[in-house]
Amino acid sequence: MSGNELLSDQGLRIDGRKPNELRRIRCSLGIFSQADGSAYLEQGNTKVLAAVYGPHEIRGSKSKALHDKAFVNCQYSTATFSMGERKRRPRGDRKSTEMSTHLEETFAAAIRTELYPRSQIDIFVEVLQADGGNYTACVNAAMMALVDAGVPLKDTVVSCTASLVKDVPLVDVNHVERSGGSPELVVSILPHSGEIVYMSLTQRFHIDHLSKVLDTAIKGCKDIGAILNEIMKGHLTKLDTSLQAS
Amino acid sequence: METEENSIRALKCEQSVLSRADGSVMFSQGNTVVMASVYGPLEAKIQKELSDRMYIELNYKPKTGMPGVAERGKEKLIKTTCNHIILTNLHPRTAVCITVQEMQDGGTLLAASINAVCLALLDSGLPLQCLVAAVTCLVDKKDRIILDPCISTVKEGYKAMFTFAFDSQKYNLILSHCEGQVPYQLFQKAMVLCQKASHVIFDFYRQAVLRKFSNELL
Amino acid sequence: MATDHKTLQPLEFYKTFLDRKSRPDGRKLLEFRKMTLNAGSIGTADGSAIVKCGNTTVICGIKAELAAPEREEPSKGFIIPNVTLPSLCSSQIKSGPPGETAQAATQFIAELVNNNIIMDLETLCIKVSKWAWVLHCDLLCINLDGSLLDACVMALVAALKNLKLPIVSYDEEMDKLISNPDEKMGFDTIKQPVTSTFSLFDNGILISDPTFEEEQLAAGLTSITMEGTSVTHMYKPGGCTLDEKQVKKLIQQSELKTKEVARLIEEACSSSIAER
Amino acid sequence: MTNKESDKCLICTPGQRICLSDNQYIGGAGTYTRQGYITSCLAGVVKVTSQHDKRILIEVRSGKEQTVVPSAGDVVTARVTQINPRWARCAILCVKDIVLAEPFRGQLRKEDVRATEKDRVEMYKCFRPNDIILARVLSLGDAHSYVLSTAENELGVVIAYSEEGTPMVPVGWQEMQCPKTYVKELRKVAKVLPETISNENATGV
Repeated sequence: MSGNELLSDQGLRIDGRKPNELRRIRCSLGIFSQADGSAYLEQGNTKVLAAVYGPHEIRGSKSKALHDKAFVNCQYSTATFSMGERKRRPRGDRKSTEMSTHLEETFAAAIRTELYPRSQIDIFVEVLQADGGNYTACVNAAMMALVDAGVPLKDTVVSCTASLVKDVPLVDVNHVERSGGSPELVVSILPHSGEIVYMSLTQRFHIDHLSKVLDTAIKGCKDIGAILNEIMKGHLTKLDTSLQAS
Repeated sequence: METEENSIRALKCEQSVLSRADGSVMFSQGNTVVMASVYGPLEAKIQKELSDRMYIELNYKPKTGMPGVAERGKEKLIKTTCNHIILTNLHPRTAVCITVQEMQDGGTLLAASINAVCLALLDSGLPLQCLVAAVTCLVDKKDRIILDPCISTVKEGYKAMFTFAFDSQKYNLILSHCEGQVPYQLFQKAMVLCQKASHVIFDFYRQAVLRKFSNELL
Repeated sequence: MATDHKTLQPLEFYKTFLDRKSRPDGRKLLEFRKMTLNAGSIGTADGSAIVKCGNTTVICGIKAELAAPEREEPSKGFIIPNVTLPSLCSSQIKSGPPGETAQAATQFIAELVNNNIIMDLETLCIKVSKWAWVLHCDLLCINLDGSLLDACVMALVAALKNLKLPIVSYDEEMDKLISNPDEKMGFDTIKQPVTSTFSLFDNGILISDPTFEEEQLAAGLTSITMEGTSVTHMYKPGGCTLDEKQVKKLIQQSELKTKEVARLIEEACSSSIAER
Repeated sequence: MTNKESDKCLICTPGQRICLSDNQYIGGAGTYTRQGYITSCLAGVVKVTSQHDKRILIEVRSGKEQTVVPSAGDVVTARVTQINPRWARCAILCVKDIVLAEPFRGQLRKEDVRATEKDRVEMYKCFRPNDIILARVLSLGDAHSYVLSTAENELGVVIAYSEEGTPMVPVGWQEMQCPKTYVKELRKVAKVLPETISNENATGV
C-alpha cells in the first residue's frame, strides 16, 4: 500500500475523502434502560457502544478506594465479530488492558471526581465494528455516555487521529490507511481549555512535520467536539419540555 | 401407539454411604448410577450470604474430565429445583453444598441425579416442602413413547427426549427439559405418562426410608 | 413516593399491580413487549442481526471458518453458539469469567442447535470427513432487561437467515478447495423456532415476557420454544409448580407469539428493518 | 453570555463558560468557577434566579436527577442486613429523597443507636434484619462502609416485618405489634408518622 494509492494525485483518499475531511459521525444518547448513561457512536464504519454506571459503591478489592475522590474504572472490549478474522479473546489481551488504562487516565482527568469521595464510576466500552480510530471513537462515545449519565465533567473530552502521507497531513484515519504503515498520531483534548490529555504516535515521521500533523489533529478534535455538542443539544431540546416543567 | 416398555427400570439406593456428609446416597436406576452428597447447613462465605434465606451451592461432577458448560446447565436446573423444595427461609444466612457425582451413564442422567439429590436431602434431614421425582421418556422415530430409556435405545437415535420432574403433593410439574421437536399432542401425552410413572418413584422413596429406619429401630 | 415504595418493598409494590391484572409498565399480564429486528447491520460479520425485545437488546454476529469434521460424525459441520453478557448490559453482571446466566443461556442455545432443530448440519459439510464449515455464532447481549433467551433465539435465527457463504467445491486431485467469490449460498430455508418466556408467581399468576425486576421477584421461570404448532423445548429450571391447565395455557400463548415473530423475521429478511 | 433574558433558554455543554464570576453572579449546582469564569459541568439548561440580596444565582439543571453520594449529615433510608451485638450492617437505599441506583454499605455501631444510656443498648432489642430504618450519616468511616447513627427521636425503625411476615404497627417508642398475631416485638421505633398509620393510632403513641 504505497503512498500514491493512499493519496491520489488529485488529493483524494481511498474512500474519496479530502485530506482534512472527517468521516461521517452519527451518535444517539440514552439508548439503554439498565445503564445510568449510555451512547452509541458511529464514525465512518467504526461502531462503538458505551455505558456508564455510577457513582456507586466500590466493588471488588477495597484497596482501590480513594478517600478523597471517585475511582474511575474502565473496560474496553471488542466484539469477536468486529474485525476481519474472529478475535479469540475479546477482553483479556494486552491491547484491551492497555486501552482500558488509557481510557481511565483520560477520564480521571476530565471527571470532577472530588465530588464523589470513596465511590466508583464504571465506564464500559464495546466496539461492534472496527474500521480504524477505535480508541478515538471509544473516547468520544464514553464522553457522550458520561454526559447522558449526568456525571459532572470539568470539560468534554474529544479525540481524533491524524496521519502523514506524502507530506500531506490526513485527519481521521481509517483502518486501511493505518495498516498501510503510515504514521498515526492519536490526540485527546479538552476543547474549551485546549489542554491535551492524551497523545500517542505510532510509526515515525520527521520532527518538522510534527507541528503540522498535531495542528490537523487538534483541529479535527475541535470539529468533532462541535458536532458532538450539537448532538448533545439536540438530545437535550428533545428532553427540554420536561426540563421546562421541572 | 401403545408403549411396550412402560415401567421404570430397577431402582436401587443405599443411603448414608459417606461418613462425613450430612446426607449421602448411592442411587441407581437401571444401569445409570449417580452418587449425591449434602453438606449443610454450614457457614456461608461473606459475599454468598443471603440475609433472609439459605444459599444453595450445587456442583455437578462428570465421570471424566472437568465440568464444562453442559454441566453448568444441569447445575442450574437442579439448583433451582432444590431452591423450591427446601424450606430455605428457616436457615437464613447459611449455606448448603450439594454435590452430584456421575458414576455410570445409563442414558437418563438428569432424571437420576434429581432423584439422587432428593434422596440425599431426605437422608440429611433438611426441612423439605415436598419431594421431587424425575422421569425421562423418549419419542423414537416411529412416534412410540418409551419410558425411562436405557443407553442403547438412546443411541439408536430418537425424535425427542423429555425429562419431567413432579412434586409429591399435587404431582404438578416442577422441572421440564426437552431435546428434539414433537407435535403438541404427543408432548402432552408424554407428560401425562411421566406423571403416572412418578408415583412409582415416590413409592420407592417411602420404601427406602422405611428400610433405612427399620434396621435402625431393630 | 412511588419510587421509595418500589425500592423498599418491591414485592408488595408489584403485588398491588398484579391484583389489578396489570403491570408497572402498563402491559396486561400476557402481553409481549414491542420487538424490533434489524438484519445484516454488522459489515465485518458474515451474517448478523440485532434484536430488541422491549429493552433487552442482543446482537448476533456469525463468523464462518473451515475445519475438518469429527470422526464420529464425518458428514456434519458445526454451529458453535456463545452467549456473552458483558458487564455493560446490567449492573448485576460483574466483569470476569462468564457467570451462571451466560453459561446456562449458551447451553440452552447449544442444545437447540445440536439436534438439528434450526438447520440440518449436513448442509454445512463440503467434503465428508475432510472439510466442513464452522459457524461461530456470537450472541452479545448489550442491554439485559429480562427474557434473554427470547432475544437470543430470535437474533440467532435472523442472523442465520442473513448469512451468506461462498460456494466452495473440493478439487479431488489437487486436494484443494476452490471457491468463486461472486456466488453466495444463502440459508433461507432454515426452520424458525421461537422462544417465549413466562414467569410464574406462587399465587398462580402467569405473566409473559418478564422484565429484569419481574424475573427477580417471580417464584419460577419457564421458556417454551415452539416451531409452528410443535413444541421444541419446554425449559423449566425448577421454581414453583405448574399443573396441566397452566401448561396448556402457556403453550397456546407461545403459539400466538410464534406466528408474530415468524412474520417479523420474514419482513426483516426482505427489508433490513422491521418492527411490530 | 449576554445579560438579557433570552426567551429560548440557553442549553450549555460541559466546560462551556457561562459568565464572569464576580460579586454579582454566583455559581450554583451544576457549575464551578475556573480561571475567574463560572463554567458549567453538566449538559443542561441554564437557570438564572435572582436572590433576595440582589445577587444572581446561575444553575445548570440536566434532565436526569443528579447523581448523589451519601455525605456526612444526610438523613438516609437503609435496610438492615446483618446484626451482631456490636454493630448492625445495613444497605443505604435512598439519600434524603433521592433513590440510589445501587445501595451503599453502611454500619450502625452500638454506641450510636441511642442518645441516652449509650452503653446499655442491646442490638437485638432495637433492630432485626430486613427492617427499614431512617439514620443520619456520621462520617465516611473506614474503607468500605459509612458510619450511621439513629441517636435522634425521628430516626430508627420505620418499617419492620413480624415473624409471620406482615408489616408491623408501632405501639410505643420501643415496641411494635403485628396486626395479625398481636405479637409485640422490641424495636427502636422512629417517631415519624408513616402515612399508612391512620390518626387514631397516632394518639396511642
